[in-house]
Amino acid sequence: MTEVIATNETILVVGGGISGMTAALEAAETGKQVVLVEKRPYVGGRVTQLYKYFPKLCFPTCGLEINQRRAKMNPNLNIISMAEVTDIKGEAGNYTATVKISPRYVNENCTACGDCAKAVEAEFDDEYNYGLGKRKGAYLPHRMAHPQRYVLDPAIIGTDDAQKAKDACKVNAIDLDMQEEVIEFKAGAVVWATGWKPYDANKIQPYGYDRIANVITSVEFERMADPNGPTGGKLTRPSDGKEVKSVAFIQCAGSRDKNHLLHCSRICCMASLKQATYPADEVAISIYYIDIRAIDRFEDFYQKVKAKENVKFIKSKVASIVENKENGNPTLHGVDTEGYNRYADEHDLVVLAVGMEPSVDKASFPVEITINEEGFIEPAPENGGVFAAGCSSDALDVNRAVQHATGAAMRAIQVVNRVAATEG
Amino acid sequence: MADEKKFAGYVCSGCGLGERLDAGQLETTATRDGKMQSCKQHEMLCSAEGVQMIKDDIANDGVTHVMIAACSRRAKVEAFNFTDVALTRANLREGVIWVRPDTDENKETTQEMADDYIRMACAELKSMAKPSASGEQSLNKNILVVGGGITGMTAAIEAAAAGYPVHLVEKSGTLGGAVGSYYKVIPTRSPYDAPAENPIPALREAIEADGNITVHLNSTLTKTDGAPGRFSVDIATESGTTETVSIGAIIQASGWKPYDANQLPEFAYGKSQDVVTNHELEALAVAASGGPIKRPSDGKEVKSVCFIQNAGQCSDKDGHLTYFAGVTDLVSIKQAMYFKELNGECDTTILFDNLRTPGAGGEDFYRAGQNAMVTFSKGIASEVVPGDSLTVKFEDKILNEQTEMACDLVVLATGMEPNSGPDPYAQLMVDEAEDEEEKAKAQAILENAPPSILNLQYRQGTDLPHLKNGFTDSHFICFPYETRRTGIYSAGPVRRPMDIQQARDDATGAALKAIQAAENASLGRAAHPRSGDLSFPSFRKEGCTQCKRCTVECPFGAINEDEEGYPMYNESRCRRCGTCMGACPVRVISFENYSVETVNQQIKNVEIPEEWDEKPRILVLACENDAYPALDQAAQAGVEINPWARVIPVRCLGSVSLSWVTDALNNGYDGIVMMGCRRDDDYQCHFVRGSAMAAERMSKVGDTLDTLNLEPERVILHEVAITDVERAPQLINDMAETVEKIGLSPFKF
Amino acid sequence: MSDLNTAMIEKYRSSFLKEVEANVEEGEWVKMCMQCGVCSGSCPLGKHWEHPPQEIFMMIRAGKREDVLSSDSMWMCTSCYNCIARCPRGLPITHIMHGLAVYSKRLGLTPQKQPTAEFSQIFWDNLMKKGRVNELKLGLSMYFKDGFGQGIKNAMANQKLGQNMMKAKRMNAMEFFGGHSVKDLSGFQKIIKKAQEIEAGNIKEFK
Amino acid sequence: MAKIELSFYPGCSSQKGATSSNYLVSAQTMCEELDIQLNEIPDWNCCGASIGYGGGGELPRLTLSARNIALSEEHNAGQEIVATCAACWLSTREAKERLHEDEQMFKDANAALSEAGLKYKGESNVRHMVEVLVEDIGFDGIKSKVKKPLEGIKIAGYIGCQTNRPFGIAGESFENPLYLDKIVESVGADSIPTYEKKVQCCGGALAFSEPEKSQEMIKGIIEAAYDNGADMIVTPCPLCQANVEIYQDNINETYGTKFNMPVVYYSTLMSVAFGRSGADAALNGQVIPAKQLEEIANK
Repeated sequence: MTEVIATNETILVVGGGISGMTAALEAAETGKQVVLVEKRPYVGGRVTQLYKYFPKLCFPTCGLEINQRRAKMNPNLNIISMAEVTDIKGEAGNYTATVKISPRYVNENCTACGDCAKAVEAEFDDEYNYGLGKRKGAYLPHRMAHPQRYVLDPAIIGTDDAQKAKDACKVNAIDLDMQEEVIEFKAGAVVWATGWKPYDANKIQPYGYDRIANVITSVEFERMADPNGPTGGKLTRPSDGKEVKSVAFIQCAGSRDKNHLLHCSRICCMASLKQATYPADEVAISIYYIDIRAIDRFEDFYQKVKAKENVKFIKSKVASIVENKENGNPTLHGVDTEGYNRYADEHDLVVLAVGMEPSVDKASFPVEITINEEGFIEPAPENGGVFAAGCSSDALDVNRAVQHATGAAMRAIQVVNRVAATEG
Repeated sequence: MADEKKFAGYVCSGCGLGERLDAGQLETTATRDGKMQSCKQHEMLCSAEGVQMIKDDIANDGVTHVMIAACSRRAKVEAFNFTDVALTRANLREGVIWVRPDTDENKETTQEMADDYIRMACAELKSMAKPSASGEQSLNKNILVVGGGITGMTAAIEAAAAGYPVHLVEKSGTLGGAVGSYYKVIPTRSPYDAPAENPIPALREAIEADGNITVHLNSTLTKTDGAPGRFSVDIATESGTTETVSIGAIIQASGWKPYDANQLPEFAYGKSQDVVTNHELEALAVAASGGPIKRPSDGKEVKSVCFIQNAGQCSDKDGHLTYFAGVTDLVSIKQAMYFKELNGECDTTILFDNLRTPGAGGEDFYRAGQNAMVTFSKGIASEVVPGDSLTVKFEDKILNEQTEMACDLVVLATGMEPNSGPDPYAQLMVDEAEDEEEKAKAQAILENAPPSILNLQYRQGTDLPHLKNGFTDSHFICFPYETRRTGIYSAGPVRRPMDIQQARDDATGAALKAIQAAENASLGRAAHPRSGDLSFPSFRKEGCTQCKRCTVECPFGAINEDEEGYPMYNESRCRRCGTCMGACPVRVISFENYSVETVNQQIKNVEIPEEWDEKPRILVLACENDAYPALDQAAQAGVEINPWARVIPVRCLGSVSLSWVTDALNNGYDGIVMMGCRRDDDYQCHFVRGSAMAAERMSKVGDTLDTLNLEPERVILHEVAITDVERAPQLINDMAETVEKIGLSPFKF
Repeated sequence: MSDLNTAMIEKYRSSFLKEVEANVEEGEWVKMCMQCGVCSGSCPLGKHWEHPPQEIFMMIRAGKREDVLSSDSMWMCTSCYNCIARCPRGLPITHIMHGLAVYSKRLGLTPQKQPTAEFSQIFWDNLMKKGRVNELKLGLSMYFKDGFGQGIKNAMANQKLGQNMMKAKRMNAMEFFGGHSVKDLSGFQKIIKKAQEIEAGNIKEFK
Repeated sequence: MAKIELSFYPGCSSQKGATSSNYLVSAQTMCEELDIQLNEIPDWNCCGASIGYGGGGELPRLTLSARNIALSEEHNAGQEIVATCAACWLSTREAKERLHEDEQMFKDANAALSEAGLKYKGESNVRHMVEVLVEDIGFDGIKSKVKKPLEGIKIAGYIGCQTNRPFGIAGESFENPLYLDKIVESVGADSIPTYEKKVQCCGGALAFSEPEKSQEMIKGIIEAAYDNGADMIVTPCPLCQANVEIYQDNINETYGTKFNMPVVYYSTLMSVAFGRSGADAALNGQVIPAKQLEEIANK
């Protein structure tokens, strides 16, 4: 049974992406008791799946390393992975949270040696790589995963593979009898940091993501560019493995669109500018946009990319994509609105700069909270001691999400400090 | 008992270590060579049972120093977190067996590697002490907020709400700053469909009612002395009185100033009174007091207005701002809606290139502006011709024509400039300029430096360092509050151009960092990125030559000088990077658990085989933030590393003492590889210049090599990123090849 | 003030936009266009538009009244609804185009002999006669819209087509004499006349 | 299966001697087999189609449909209105939505209708026949009635514009709707779900006013069907059917092609598959005969 020692002075952080991690660490490093509940088997969230950050083009794993070190060293922080908050009742200063913990089938004895993965045979789509590659039924989600513990896919439980994994483990870390647990504990304040998910590109029907192999999403392109990713960093076409010579980026793929996401997802312009730097200089890059939203000093980066000879910008929302059946090239149809030029442009690969959608569906928040039209949490006083952090509050870039999360931690601390003052 | 040191070694045989290595021999190495008083083996040291064994020894046998020979120091951290002892880890798993093939022919060299790592860990442990806070700290909960605009007011309210007393210092006679004089603000709550009420009056009331906040109006800081937890700040009023307050941590919210539109003659600013900036328009809207907005020249009610976006910004023209104010498109929508509200049938056109209204609120507000019949035109204005009716000449990018329109009033959406103090590194920028143009730019910044805001009594200048364009932002995407002056956090548009909502979020975050800094200073704990580290540099005064390198090179301005030029450390300003240690030519600076000696002892305790053994030794000094994790991941991925390599993690390449290199060469190492972070403008070093400094220092290694008559290729420094999982091992293996090519070092005794 | 200045004054003023809002079907949506161009790119007859929809919206906002209302672009609309389905701002573009076309026709600004404009009138007149469309007469009216000679030529060119249709019993020569009709024809015509009156009464004067 | 009763709006082109009279015949056959009773709206009028706007403007056009709905509500009270023609369905449904959204328009339309003593309430659902098939009968329901599977016939499902946009069939994509392919599969024929022209515009009414422009598009529709190996094209829209079928000679003349591609209604396919005669399936209404269907019907 997972034990959690928590009181009304404890801060519960829901979601262990960069916002939740930040809120949790900042509060813990201010001396507060923090319980962090993360749905995935590891913390770090979506930034762990990014190859580089804009505009510095530095590596997200660099900051992840520091944050994970902070987490490992801090006794105030208790991380519960593979867990979801199913209910929160009470009021600021006195909440009771219900948390469902899924079985990992691997206990803390695990040394991440990898013997179990070698032993099992079943393979599954690798969600860490957005399904671009395969992983084993016993797996470490990614190399830097924290906790550094393997996971058994529930689909292998009850199969020979499960037993093989267990037999292969020399440190008795595999426990096939592990069951789902439901626990309850107290908290004085809650930081809600459930983040975002990429908009489902299948819904953007004119772009044929579901029909054209060489139309991919920006999050997939990010994995492809990563040398530690499924293609070893090679930018190749899904249809034939050919190295790409021309790439088109389609902005607002799902964003600023009443048929999809009403809001501007803020990050996609910068993300595409960043991704435009991934291919070699010989690769022709076209960015189809409505407005390039490079905020504040990101303007420098926009100008830098704009100055690149191989990058061109077309002010146009692409109308449709049709596959050239002979060569698999997606052909983009539309009108360049700067002076009205009609185009039918073929590219080797098309990247849809998909928007950010709040992870939690409007209807299924397990806590009473004020949500706006777009599904983001409003900074409403009625939310009591529940504070949104990061992308659960708006489409934010990493920097702003972290900034926002630090503020959320502050709000939570105010609540538990008030509890401490009255109880103490 | 308390002073008695007791060294205990623990060798793990789990994870295949037992099969691949001779554990008995390792134990012997630990006790015989490593001089451990005891050494125990365990088949899985990280298990509850293994950990308990160590705990028991600490509790019952008075063990004070623990050497764990198992996996990497990055693994099983929680299990091996013994805070009451000095601790070292010999990395036998990721460092040895995972990077060496499991074959008979490699058995000997693999064992040698493991034995060496045990010797190194033991030697390190011998010269280490358990770090502990000096005990001189006490908790000072006072927070100083500099600047009484919306950011400062918010920071004050938030810190006070957490139970921390605040001194809020404002230069002018009222709180409210720039926003205080606005008619309305960009909406911050859904449905984002109309300009919102100005929040300043409510904030003023809240501050007035807050017993925890002391407001100092008409006041500036004339002196800020001390360090987090013990700042002593002189607050002087205009009238000449000075109050000294004791402060735990500081938030600088000194805000922004509007761009000087006199640099935009093409838009007739200064030539026509009816050309105003967005900032000036707020005053016109307020002056209208609910009636129609009137134009300045003749008081005529404005019937048509044109907004020119990006006036003097996002442009590399002389005198223009290269960056974007982030908020000015939203501001123009807001202001266009003023006209719709106050001036009835008023035509409003916004000429923009890229309309930057991001996020949920931004896009909603754009639609609201359109719905209110604000005309948006993708157009680039080239000229405003003054006259009774102003003529705006522009290129309509959609209709693809040069055109013009007439209007009563032109509003220039100009940018924001930060209200920061002088950059402490302005002189350095001049000195290090790579070309004349850059030098001239740097010189101009130095000469036009603004007056100080904080008046820090720091060896390295009076104010927060600038990142770019005068903004005092953090350099790090993941860590927006990573400051180069510990315990001092900037917030709001002095840090980065931002809107009101972001400024308020930022203020709240900065308030957290401030109370955190105050709390940690009281416990002697380091701030980010070595959060919680209790180790602290001290120096041997008798050895010090007052060369001042440490005080100059400290990236955080942590070290002052006394009158004689000796360094004066400030524990709570220090970030524990060891740059001072690397800087010190006479090796008098050390931390309890990280010093010239701890590394030197590791270097010396590697067994250097005789020349005829043909077993070279390569020393690898790897940054613990990036290169070392990259090597760990390489091990995980089964990438081979040459068996001659011996890797020592360092806090930062900036902490690398030149003596380690010379000593290693003198001891017969055949090659030295140093791995630090990226060091250009987009540097990755959390200690700012550590990697760059190392590169600079190591450029002098050539002389040493010359003197020793050694080939220059034997010492090499690389920039390595955490993602260099293949490359980092390759760099080591490359050195092995180099050594093979040029031959072994002659310095083997 | 010279004419030129007057013209300039009208530029980027919302007067034409207001006129469109008042008098054009779904005209109040025009201001919501964000110039993404997806409508222009989605139109099956796109290449035949001198000014595609998104540009027309910008022209309206720039005050280009004559250029818009005398354009034949709107008449290129096939009512395929691609633009509506894809418009990210939810503009009912098909209807706005129809509305602009009708408005231009009402003001007499539609280009002479615009075939779709003519056909739409022929169609309407045809259906008004009996309440139901008489396809034979509709076809003949279309052939003969440019005079008898051209009509014969058109009919000859499509002779085979007509024969085919007759053979398949999908065209009936007898339709020429009467044909299908609603029973309450006078009621029907009264209703539509009334609707036309109401609509005409709603048109606001703009100079 | 329970009997389905619907208020039926056949539309002008389905009348005797009109271009899609064969649609009506086959649709009636199909409905008989599926136990769907069609109650024709008495004295219905033309909907204005997609071209009437240019002569009629907004309110008169909407009023045309309001009259039909009012008649249906009066005489076929409580029944959903169903149309087989895309333009009829679209005009009627659109009118209903516009009159619902715009209160003034609602009043104005009723003011006009009162001239003939009619009253528009706008409470009836307006559906297309394919909605009834997909949602009420279901593909399995169709399959269960098949007596002569159309084996070995490869059919390109061409939906066109107005059956598909702006309303379309719930749950189907505007760009790649699959229900017609599923109907094709249900009657035992081979579908071409990747047929890329399935929602391409055929020119609609502009086939009359802008024949060259339209025929260029029609050419693409037929060409793609050939490229995909189709034996025939199936469509739910009368104007699509006519445009794609009857101009093939003209297109062959202009472009030197050799098109001879039968274009049939889904109702024709179903009637044949349900075992009905060629006449009941209105195969005699084809300008380009659907020989494979004839063979099956004659079996």
